[in-house]
Amino acid sequence: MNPVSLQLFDVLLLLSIVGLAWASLASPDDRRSVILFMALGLLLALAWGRLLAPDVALAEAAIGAGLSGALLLAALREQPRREAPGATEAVAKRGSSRLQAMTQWVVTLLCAGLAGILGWVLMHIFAGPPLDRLTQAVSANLGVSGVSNPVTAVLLNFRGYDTLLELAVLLTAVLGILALGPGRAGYQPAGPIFDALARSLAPLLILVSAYLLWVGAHAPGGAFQAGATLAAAGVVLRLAGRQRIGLPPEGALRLVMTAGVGLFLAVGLSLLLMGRPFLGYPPAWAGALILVIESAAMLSIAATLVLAFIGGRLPAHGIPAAEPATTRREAITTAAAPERGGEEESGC
Amino acid sequence: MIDVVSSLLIVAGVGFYLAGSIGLLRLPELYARLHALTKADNLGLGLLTAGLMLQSPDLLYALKLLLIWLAVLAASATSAHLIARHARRRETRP
Amino acid sequence: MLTAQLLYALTGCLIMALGLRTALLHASLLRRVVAINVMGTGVFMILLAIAYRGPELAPDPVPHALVLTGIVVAVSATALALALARRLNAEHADE
Amino acid sequence: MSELYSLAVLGLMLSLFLGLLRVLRGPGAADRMLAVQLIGTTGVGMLLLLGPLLGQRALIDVALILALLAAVAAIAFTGEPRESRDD
Repeated sequence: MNPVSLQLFDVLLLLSIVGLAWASLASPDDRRSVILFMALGLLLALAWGRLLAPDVALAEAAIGAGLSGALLLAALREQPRREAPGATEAVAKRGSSRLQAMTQWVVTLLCAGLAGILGWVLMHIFAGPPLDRLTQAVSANLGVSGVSNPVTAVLLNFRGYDTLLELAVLLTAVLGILALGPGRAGYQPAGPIFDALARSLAPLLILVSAYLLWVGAHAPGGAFQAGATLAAAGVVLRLAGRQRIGLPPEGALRLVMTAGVGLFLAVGLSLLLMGRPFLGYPPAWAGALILVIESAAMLSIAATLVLAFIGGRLPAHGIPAAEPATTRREAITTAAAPERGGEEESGC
Repeated sequence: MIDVVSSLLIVAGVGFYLAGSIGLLRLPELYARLHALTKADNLGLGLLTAGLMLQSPDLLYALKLLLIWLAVLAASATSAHLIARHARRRETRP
Repeated sequence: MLTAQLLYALTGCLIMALGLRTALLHASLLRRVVAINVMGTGVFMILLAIAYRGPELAPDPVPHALVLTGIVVAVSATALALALARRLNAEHADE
Repeated sequence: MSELYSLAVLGLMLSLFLGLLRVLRGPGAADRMLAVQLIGTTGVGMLLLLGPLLGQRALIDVALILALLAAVAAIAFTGEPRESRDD
């Protein structure tokens, strides 16, 4: 692509991104804000592709276009309705007193100052010689990492600690969600047209996620992208009105949720016992170990994201999660006893 | 020769995209816009993928292009149907 | 200095500041969650701009790995925040 | 071919801009969703062209995921919760 048209492309893309972000934040009602945010996610996948980050673009496509939009819309669906078109809360707040108007100005100025300082620092960094010692370190050691995709090498080998902790963060988040009570009520069973679509989409998405997991060793892809794609399959099935979307019963589900962290830790500790550093794979086994850990991590990530979309524990026997908070409190007191969920509809 | 054909297909595809989005912008009401949009989705992307398929380096790449087109076709039909039904329901029970 | 790198990095700063401002000022919980996501987007853009080294050179994989996990963590944090907001609304509906 | 691809990308960018105007203008949520649908399809087209332009083969996989999930937004938008089955 010649430099002029590339630059024109950059400017137009960034203008649309900033415009959408602004419109989404400033829009008078929450529903519009969410729709604009979904459009923003689509443009971001383009921007990441443009910045030569296809690994990131894959994850953004699966999450930005599928999961997070569906998640926000589901949250919107059950918000307490304040039917007052035009009367935004921000405006109401602003009108209440002079102090709040001043707070607004101060916060705006501080945010602008932060952006200014950050931009100034970045400009200085970019003006200097490129700092690529890390890049050189990665490419020098890529040969012993067991994979040839540098991003996968960083995630699963060179900075395995980070990824292990990230999986632990995901697990913590989902445990928090589960502790808050039963999930959202599901969706009505889909009509024939959407049902037919869901029936072909779900297997295709599962296939694509397996492909991404496999290809991640030498090309863009890997556990995170594959997990997000697999979770998208679950979201599609859930939207089509399947209640349990083929998730295993409670006990097995917990096993799947913790598989990523568990296997990662097990590998690290057994390496430690064998006299190697924690997560310091022997180069000969590195490729195989990474694939095993990634497979487990993919399943955990997918289960985590699907449960995050459902927003809580699965309903037992297809009883729609009743809304009154009393049932929710009961549910929390009984949460300690693992219950078997009704296998209302499994698979597709 | 192949280059000429694929260039023509790509240009035509972009033309349909533009026609679709101009329609989406200019047409007066939702159902007419829905009609304009399906043109962009189906024909624009169809011609574009056909043009790119002639240039594809291997079979897997060409198959992915075909799959992309089919997926968008199915998605656009489904979502047009769902959005139209949704809008109609809103109209009948305000 | 690469123009594209600077362009994306400065846009990232702008988006981050816009998101932060709304996250601090807006009354609606859902909007705050959206705003924090927008803010994260700005940070991701800055990181990927730092990694970018022109169309010919391969970009730095370390920020890519950071952003990749960041996206997944952000969506689960969003889900947790929404679940908390839902619980909060349910408690208020009680009274 | 590369010149043509660049022009095609810019053409699609124009189409995307027009779609954005509809997203911002509305007036109804259904209109906006329709425009989001168009932006998604345009994004798929742009990724397919950017792949060869930037020498990034993997962008076709990104386009594939976007295409497979193209309907999810509209579905989540129109989906009715279970309780309101009989209203």
